[in-house]
Amino acid sequence: MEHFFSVLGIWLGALFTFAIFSFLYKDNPFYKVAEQIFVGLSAGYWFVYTIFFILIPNLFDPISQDIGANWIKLFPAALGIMMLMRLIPKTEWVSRFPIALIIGTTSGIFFLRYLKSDVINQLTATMINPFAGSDPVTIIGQLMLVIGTITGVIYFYFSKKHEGAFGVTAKIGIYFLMISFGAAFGYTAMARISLLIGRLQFLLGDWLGIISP
Amino acid sequence: MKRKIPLVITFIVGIVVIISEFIPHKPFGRISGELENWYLIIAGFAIILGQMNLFKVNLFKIRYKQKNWQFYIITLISFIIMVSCGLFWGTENNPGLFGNAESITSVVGSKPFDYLFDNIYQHLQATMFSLLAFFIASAAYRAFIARTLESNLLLIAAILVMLGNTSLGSSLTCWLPENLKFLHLPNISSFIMKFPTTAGQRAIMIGAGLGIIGSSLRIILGIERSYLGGE
Amino acid sequence: MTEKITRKQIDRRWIFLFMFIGVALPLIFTIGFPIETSENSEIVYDLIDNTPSGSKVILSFDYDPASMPELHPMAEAVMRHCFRKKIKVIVTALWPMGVQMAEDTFSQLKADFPDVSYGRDYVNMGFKAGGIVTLQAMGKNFREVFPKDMNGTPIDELPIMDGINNFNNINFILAFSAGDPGIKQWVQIAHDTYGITVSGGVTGVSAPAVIPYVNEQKQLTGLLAGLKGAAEYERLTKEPGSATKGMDAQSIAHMIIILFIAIGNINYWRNKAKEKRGA
Amino acid sequence: MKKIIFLFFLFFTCLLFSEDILFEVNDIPNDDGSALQLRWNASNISAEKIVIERKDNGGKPTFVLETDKSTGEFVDGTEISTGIEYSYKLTAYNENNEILATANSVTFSKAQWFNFKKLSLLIMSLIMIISIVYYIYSARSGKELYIRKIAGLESMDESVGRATEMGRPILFIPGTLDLDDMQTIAGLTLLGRLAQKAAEYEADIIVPVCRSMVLSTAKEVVKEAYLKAGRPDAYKPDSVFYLTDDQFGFVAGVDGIIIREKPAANFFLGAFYAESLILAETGFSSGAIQTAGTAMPSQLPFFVVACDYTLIGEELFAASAYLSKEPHQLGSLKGQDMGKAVFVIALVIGIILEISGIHFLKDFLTIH
Repeated sequence: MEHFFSVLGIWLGALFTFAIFSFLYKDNPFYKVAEQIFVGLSAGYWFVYTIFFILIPNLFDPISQDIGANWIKLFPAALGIMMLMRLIPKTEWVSRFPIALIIGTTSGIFFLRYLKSDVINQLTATMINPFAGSDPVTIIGQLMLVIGTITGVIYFYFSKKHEGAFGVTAKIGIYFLMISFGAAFGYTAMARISLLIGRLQFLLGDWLGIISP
Repeated sequence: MKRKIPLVITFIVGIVVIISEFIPHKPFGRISGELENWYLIIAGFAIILGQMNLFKVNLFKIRYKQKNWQFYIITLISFIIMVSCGLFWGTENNPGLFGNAESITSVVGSKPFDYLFDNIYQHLQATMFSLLAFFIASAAYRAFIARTLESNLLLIAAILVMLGNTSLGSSLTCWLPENLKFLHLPNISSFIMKFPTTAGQRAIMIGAGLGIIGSSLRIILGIERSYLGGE
Repeated sequence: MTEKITRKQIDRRWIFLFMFIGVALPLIFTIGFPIETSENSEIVYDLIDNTPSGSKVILSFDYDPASMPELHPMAEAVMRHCFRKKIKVIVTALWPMGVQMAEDTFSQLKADFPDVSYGRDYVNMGFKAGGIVTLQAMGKNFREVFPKDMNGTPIDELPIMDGINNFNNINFILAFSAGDPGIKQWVQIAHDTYGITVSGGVTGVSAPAVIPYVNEQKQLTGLLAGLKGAAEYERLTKEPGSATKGMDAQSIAHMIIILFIAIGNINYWRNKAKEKRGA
Repeated sequence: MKKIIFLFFLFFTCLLFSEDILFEVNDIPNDDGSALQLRWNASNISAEKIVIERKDNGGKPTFVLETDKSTGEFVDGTEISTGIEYSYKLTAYNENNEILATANSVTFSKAQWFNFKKLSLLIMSLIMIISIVYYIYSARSGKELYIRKIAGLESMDESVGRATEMGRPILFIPGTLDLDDMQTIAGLTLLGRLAQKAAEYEADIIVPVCRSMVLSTAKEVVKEAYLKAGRPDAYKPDSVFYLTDDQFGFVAGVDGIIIREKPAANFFLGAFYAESLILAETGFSSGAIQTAGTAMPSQLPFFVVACDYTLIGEELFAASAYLSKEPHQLGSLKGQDMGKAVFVIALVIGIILEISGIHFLKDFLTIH
């Protein structure tokens, strides 16, 4: 019986794989069914996931095991319930409190996190001696790195007209952005094709058995 | 009151989070970690709102027989099946309301929730993800046209990196002599990735970082308040 | 950025069809394009090849099915190499699905290595949540973090775990990583704090962010990047597998994309010339 | 004679040190007093095994660590708190498990009120805060501020106009992350402006979301926008709706909407991952004008390639200030630019210093 279900599982997998692929040709009932099942199943999945892997370990377990040490968790629980007061039109505005708290936290955390990791750390990573290097290729590369970073940042300058020397610098910045977009596109192509390879290996191997999986 | 208090909350919380970064002393050192944990819990409660909305919107479509209404029945059924499997028999390591589903597991091979996850959900996910392989090709065909200097740079960088990352590309230029090895396609590709690409990415990161910093401050100071529903 | 293009375009479904066939055929009929190995992959190969037999290593499976196409062939090739060299493999997982990934890899290899016995030459310690904190604890006391393997067998009953109290008796750690927690955390703790050799394999998308760790300080000893890294490894061990086949498909797919870019450009310039003449 | 004394001295120091092992335990500076730093060097006596134990306030000894490294460092962070005396004992063994030597160290742990390692971060934060607050105030006092054109935003009027003309809706997606990401908040801010415009021109707007909290916030934003446009009756509560929390499940649903509703204009403003290209390509095939904006460096290439207009990184955050044209919003942008100028200058100075072999600035700014 277990064998039957594992074979059924593979057939189900193949069926849904084709249903999604069929969207590439055009919208059709198979895709519509797969789409709606996908939406429904995944919404259900995340609901169950939230209960078992977020609310139980982070809230219910700590409170039920030792409320004395974890009384502080009652605050987020109360805020969570305030969130649910949206369901009643009259008390809708109460949900603004938890939202305000979350947005305040996000703003504070992001202010520091991005200043640290995306601004200061990137600045120090660019503070290099571009002429230190054994071969000319590396030196050219490091010069590009330094110039590209500076001109790129200048492109984002909003409160000055991009004209004259400033405009030229910003233009060079755009060129570097374009190269980086192109390269990142090409590089990601490889990873994305691997995904299709994985899918086809499932279809040709696990399902049809033409190739050894 | 309905609008002022939330603004005050945002201001105080934002300032406290920023200040506590610099104070290792208790309780400041742990504030932001604790607040992030709170977020998880609040969001955990809030997920019910989404689910209710999903239910309501779909029921509405079915009731008033809007276009394609039959398909929305499927949405609701699959949602109910997934939730009840999870709640009644639990997941791999968590028992549900009806216990651990030993008898079903012995027949099917895994719990119903996991069976649906492994055999339907995961395949749907992987296939949806793999559509990118097709779209990357169609987007490249449409957009990589040598029109201006900018689009040329985009195009050339993409092609060089793509060529450099395949065996075919490396066999195209493997005849190059040692002193011209930097023109070997895989080397060109890694040069582009290492220097100009890093420069471009860094510029975006620094710019976006500053944008986030500015927006955060605007929100903390209460200048940007549309998230509360406009002015 | 893309201005409205007036030229006539190929129906993109042709592109989709070409991609589908172009990827499927090389998977069925191997072409065998030559694969050139990169230095980073060679370092990983040498690391394992020069490890004396009987040594113990940790392979950490920090990925889930979404990254299977890239990381699975890599894991298989590396584990195969370890078994060939009679190196004992201890599996850990920082991602919950990693346990299953490791089991899957092991079951693929079972037929080729009938002598490898669970508990003596190979063990799967299962998943531990907590990321960096767990790694720190592992470095302090491995047995406390993993008192049992994934089947619930106590660690004292597993011969392979004799003498493993922390990272000290581990020759090296090799992480297959699709994100956080993953290879970065292993570098930060196992290498930077405990001085253990760390190596690994990552997905193509995350490779640019990880490669900087392969440096003079040897924070990472080599790196396998994406499907290409896996194929290179198969080439080095002279045991071509699914990654090698995948690389053929990869090459063809890239060629198809480049071909269509060329067609797009030719069309564009031809139309432009026509317009000029027309005007 | 001098030589003999010197040799004698040398001999004794060798003797002294060969018997000795170095073992010290110190409070870790700049922390909350919950960890201690242990350092030992027993290489002189060729120890094969080191065992360290700890007593809290003279209580029972507890095991801390066992290692075969004769020299090393370790951070003990297990149940350490301030005001307790910790006495550590290190025992070195030889290969036969015989005790070679022992050493003790006693210490207290302290908590600090300022983390000096983050001094540079504090300075940089202050530069940003002061310059932004300063320009907000100077803008309020009526100073005229210039702001360059953001190409990606030109599409907004065009899109709304087109939607009205064709009688088709506008699709807006505020990213696939939750309210704990600034990009989502920036996207929602822009949603407010767009919804108001749509309400004025009597175009429909549909907003599928994949997070419950974004659902609540987006509903408020759209409702308020209709109110501001003076058409609260035209607001349809179901125009903002939830699909699923799952990344690709959401994409599957949105793709279906794009193909069936055929929106005249698509806006993807917020945080996106791999779904960026799937959405943008499906949107293209349905013939919509597409505007995207994200700060995800890895997804920008796809939006740039497949959409008509793209807000790159910082432009997404500047957009709401740009559209509002309110003086204090524009002032904050100006302040942001001043901060940027300071950082670029710091970067140039840093590079010059590095070239001349001075590493002071880089070391100062490096945050661990």
